[in-house]
Amino acid sequence: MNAWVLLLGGLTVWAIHFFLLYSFASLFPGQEIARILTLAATAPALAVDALLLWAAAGRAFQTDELDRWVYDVSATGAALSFIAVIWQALPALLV
Amino acid sequence: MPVADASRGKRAIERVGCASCHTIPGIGWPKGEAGPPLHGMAERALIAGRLANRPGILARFVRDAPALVPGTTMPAMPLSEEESRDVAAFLYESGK
Amino acid sequence: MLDGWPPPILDPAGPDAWAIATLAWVLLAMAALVLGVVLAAMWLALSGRPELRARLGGTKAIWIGGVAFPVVVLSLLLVYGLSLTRTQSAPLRGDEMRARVTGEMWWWRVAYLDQQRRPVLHDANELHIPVGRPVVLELESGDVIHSFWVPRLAGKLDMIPGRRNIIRIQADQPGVFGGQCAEYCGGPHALMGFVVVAHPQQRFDQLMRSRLARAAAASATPQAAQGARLFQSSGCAACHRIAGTPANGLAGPDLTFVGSRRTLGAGILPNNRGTMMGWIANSQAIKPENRMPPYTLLPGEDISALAEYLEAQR
Amino acid sequence: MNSETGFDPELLNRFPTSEERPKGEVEELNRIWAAPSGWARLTVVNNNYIGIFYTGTAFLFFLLAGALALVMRTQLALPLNGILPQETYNQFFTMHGTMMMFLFAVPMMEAIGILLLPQMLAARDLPFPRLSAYAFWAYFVGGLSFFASLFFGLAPNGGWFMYPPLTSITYSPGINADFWLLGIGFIEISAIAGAIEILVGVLKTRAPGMTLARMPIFAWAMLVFAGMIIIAFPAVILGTLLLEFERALNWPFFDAARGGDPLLWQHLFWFFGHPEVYIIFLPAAGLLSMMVSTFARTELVGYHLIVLAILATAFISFGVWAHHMFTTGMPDLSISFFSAASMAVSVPAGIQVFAWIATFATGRPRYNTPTLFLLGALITFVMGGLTGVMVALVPFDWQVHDSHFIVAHLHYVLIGGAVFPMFAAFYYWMGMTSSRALSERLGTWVFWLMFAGMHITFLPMHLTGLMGMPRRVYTYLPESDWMATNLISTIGAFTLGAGILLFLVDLARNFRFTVEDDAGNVYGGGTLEWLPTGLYSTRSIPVVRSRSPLWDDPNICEDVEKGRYLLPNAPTGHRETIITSPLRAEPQYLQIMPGPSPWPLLAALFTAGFFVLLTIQAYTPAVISGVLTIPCVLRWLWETDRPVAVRTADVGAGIRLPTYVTGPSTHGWWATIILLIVVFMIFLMTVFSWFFLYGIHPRLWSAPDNLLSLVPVLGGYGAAAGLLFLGRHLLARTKSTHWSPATQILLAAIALVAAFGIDLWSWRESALDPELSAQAALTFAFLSQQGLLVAITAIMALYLALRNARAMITRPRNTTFDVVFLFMLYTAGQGSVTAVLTRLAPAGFPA
Repeated sequence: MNAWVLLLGGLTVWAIHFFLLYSFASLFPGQEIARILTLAATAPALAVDALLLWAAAGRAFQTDELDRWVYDVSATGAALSFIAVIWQALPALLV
Repeated sequence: MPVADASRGKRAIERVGCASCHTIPGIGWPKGEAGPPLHGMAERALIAGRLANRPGILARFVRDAPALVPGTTMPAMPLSEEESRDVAAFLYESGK
Repeated sequence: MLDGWPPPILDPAGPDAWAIATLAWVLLAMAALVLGVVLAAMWLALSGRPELRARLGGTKAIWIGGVAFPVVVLSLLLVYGLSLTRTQSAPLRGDEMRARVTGEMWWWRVAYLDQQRRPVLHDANELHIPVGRPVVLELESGDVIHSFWVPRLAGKLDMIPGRRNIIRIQADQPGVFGGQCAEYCGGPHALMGFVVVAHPQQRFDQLMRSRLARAAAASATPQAAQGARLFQSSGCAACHRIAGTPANGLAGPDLTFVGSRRTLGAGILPNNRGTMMGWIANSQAIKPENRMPPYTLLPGEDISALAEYLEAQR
Repeated sequence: MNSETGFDPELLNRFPTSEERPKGEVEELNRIWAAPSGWARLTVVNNNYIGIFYTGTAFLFFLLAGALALVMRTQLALPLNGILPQETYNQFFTMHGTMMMFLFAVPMMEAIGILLLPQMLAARDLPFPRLSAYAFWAYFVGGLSFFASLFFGLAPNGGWFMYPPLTSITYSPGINADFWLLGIGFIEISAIAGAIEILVGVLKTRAPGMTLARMPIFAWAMLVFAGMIIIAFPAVILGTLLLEFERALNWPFFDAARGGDPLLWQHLFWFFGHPEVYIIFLPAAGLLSMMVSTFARTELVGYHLIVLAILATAFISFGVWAHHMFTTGMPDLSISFFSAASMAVSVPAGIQVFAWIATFATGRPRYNTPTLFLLGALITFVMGGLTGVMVALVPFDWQVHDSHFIVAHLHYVLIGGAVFPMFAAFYYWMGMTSSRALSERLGTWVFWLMFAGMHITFLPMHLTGLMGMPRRVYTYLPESDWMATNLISTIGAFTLGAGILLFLVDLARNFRFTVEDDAGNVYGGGTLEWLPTGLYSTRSIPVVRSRSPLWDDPNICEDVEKGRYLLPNAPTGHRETIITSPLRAEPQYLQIMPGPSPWPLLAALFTAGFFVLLTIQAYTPAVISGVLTIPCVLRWLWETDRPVAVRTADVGAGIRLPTYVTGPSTHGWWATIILLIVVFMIFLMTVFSWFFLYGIHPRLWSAPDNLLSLVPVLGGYGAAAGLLFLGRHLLARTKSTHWSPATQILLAAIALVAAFGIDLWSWRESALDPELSAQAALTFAFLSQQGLLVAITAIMALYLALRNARAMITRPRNTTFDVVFLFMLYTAGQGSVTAVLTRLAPAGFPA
């Protein structure tokens, strides 16, 4: 996979998820549908993060210094994104 | 009788808002322009142009001006006797 | 003890402010705890015993201290904060007292609303509310953005042109609660104060009844007839309204109850004969840039008569 | 090892070489890189000069804005104090915030980047030295005239975030607000110019072997910093543009009565404004990481975590803008998303803090002035971050928003997160630009005064806020109980001021500017900026094999100085540096760099003149000044993009690199793409504004009546695109005729002008009046952007034709041609989207 995609993948998932959520809440202010869409968008975002994490963890045995490093960053990014996406979805359950 | 206290006088002036009409040294805001500024109170010979400038008279004047100078535009102010002495003390001190 | 302790935000007088004060204490405790942890870690890293330093010196320490620890603390706080957000914006019950407060440069227009949300009483810079009952305020703006904030009763909410924001306040004890515009609105923004007065329900009802009666009746202050004439002839009436008189201006604060207000100039001066006269004569010297022109040419007797007349409007 | 470009990495193992270099190479380098002297010194473009000018100017603005703060603190020391009248105070706090953010913090970080980056990356200079010079001079002249508005009572007074409608012509009729809008306008231009420079510099001019995993953290921070500027600044550029349109032309973007909305400004402003805080913090954190490693005398622990933290901060910071708007009455669900994101953004900060702690725990820390400052920064920043977490919780923010609690919070973050790191950096890197290091003894005093002053000022201010004191008030009443804490804060502010004064004394005693015989590596850093340097930077460009080459290879300084690495000479006889690939830094080609020139300086003067004259409403001189900018820019560009006689050059050890390359690997191509991203972001923000305002007042929108004009408009833009491709094709094909490719470009430009002309005409004929509705106003805002793009493409086409006529367009491909091609193609695309969106979007929604 392209190094930039790996480096920025997890965070990009977070960004897309966030802007989707913001659009839902803006398009349907105060309506139940915004909550449902929020949760609907969260599931695939978490799935992609998990996928990235799995892909990155599976290739931790790279011999090339840069490649190994890119996978390290990628895995950390996906993990962080995973937590942030969950936080992002909490308002749909709690507010 | 307790001694007049200039710092209590300052608080009284701020509380009743004397400065909304007078520019008073030591009071930063407001600087009212409806009445005369109160600089140099200690050196003045007269209060309101006709009363002798003495602490007791100034104290009575700030409390109830119309009683001393009928027809003055300065109204009676909601000050206690003690406060009016404090106010006079502050005016003498700050206006040196 | 320091003057002003406890600070208003930590000295709540209503349920919403209470909830936030509790949150504030929790947050302060959290901040102290985390700061303590970081300082301890720093101290250990710089001059701790070698085996402790060795433990702190790897990526594992970063994962524990920099990721796991904040994630746990922040998750707890987030759940708390979000739940509180929901309770604070619980739907209205419908039987709340209603009023509309409109931010103006640099004062507050107040209208008491009936159950159909029609204005029934007009006032300015002061709001009377009953104790123990939620009050719903419709916040609007007449010009620029202002923000309504009475710290002991609730958080703040902006007043934005073209929008109507709804805030709920409630006082659980009688008292006078100060507030101030919290969004910079130019010129004398610093001098745009507000007062909420909470009365026991019975006294509040009494007050409203007498005010409604007063608003319906013609002005009855013969001793100040000179002032009443001046109020018309000097141009005051072009901007100010006094119910029951021909004065019907809407640009400035409604003066029907000005004599009973606690403050003048939007919460900045005590209301007495002297400050009233000073304000009329030259409010620009007191609150620069405010919209009321100075009346320096008016003779002292006239100002005195006007002040007497306005004092009687209660 | 994998290769990115096909370059065989094994070749780099030939370095360091062992044979003696021929004599006279250093003299030759000195001659080529010499800076002009006397008055001509003003035309200098070398980064070591521009960097220090830039840093000095930014520091000057820090001092000026700080002086304003001291006067304000004096006013607030006592209730009802009369030091500053209300109006002056309002101007002071507006200027303090604006200058600290726009004239100090961002330019300072850019300045430090321009000063340090080429040395850290072992490049001879940044890829566009003349652009750096232009960015600096525009900032210098513009910033000073902006500050001067204070002396005429014309300084803006609407607060640094300038919320309309307070700043609309109705409530701010003077030109004070225009000073802000136009003043900020060219500072934005300057910031973007700098960001392009830094982005391309970090990605393309690293020393061979310096892969992404070996880059100094500061370079990472600056890369992300520049990327964030590219994404964030367009929002405020559009905001200022719309507000100026509203003020000057009465187009109602923010006027609720005519379909606008004051909150649109807040969204645009804070979409820039919050990332701005991290734009300031990240470079400072990068500096801290570099210094922490040096002072612990060990490699940074968790390098990859720090890099990820920097990237994560950049991403998440774009999801927190509305936490400045918790009290505007936005829907609860929306603000809660921002609350959650505000929580998330503190995790990367935690990672960095603990990475520094772990590094200290691993190494053998030393104590000296920079260490003191960085420990002080750490403590202060953590405290600011904690109050940041507090205000990220919506209900708590409802109480403390816009109170002095926020003033305290933001100063903790900015002083801890930027000012203390900056002072640490001053002490640490002073040896690079001064022949004497700063005094350790004075430095300790400077630190303790500043640290104590900072906390005495701002710690009690939290309490002042909890007591209910709003921010931006010029005075307060005695019965408010705010006196005690305010008095303490004022005492603290003067203590902080005393610390900075003492620093100035230290500077006066010890700072002696030099580019050659500097004090050097006083604190023993391990990165490349501590290689021995001359006017030309390093004698030869080393091959990088680790993150701290100076620690890992004790001979590297000598080898570099003896010319045993790449480019020990100037094979083409021009200024040059090695362009490398973005991931693995494999050498790609030799960039020929432009030297000193008066044209960037003149262009900057005319640009600044344009904005300043516009502000004081001297329209004719403003237009003249603006038009004069164009030939200056073209003249400065004229000398660039010229192939040299030598087609390939030996850069050492028999490795030959081309001296002229075209296409997507070139620095020019990258810069164009980045510029187009900026333009696109401005466009995207306009699209956001379009849907935002439509969502607020759908009833006020109407379907336009000029649908049919879509056909010729799209036709024109389509034709332009076709002609562009034809031109490129012809350039590669035809051998002799000078005119045919350039003719296609000129025709394409004509097609663009025609398409835009028809679009504009159809709107002017339509019933929409931009003074009456926000829909029409936004339509014309779209058209204004398109008009500007089309005008630029017309100038570009003429410039290309001129170069073609002089036979300066190389075949089969040419960089200038590529740049014009990309820009025009983009213009045709944006024009088409504009035409469709403005006509169809409102009709597509139910009214």
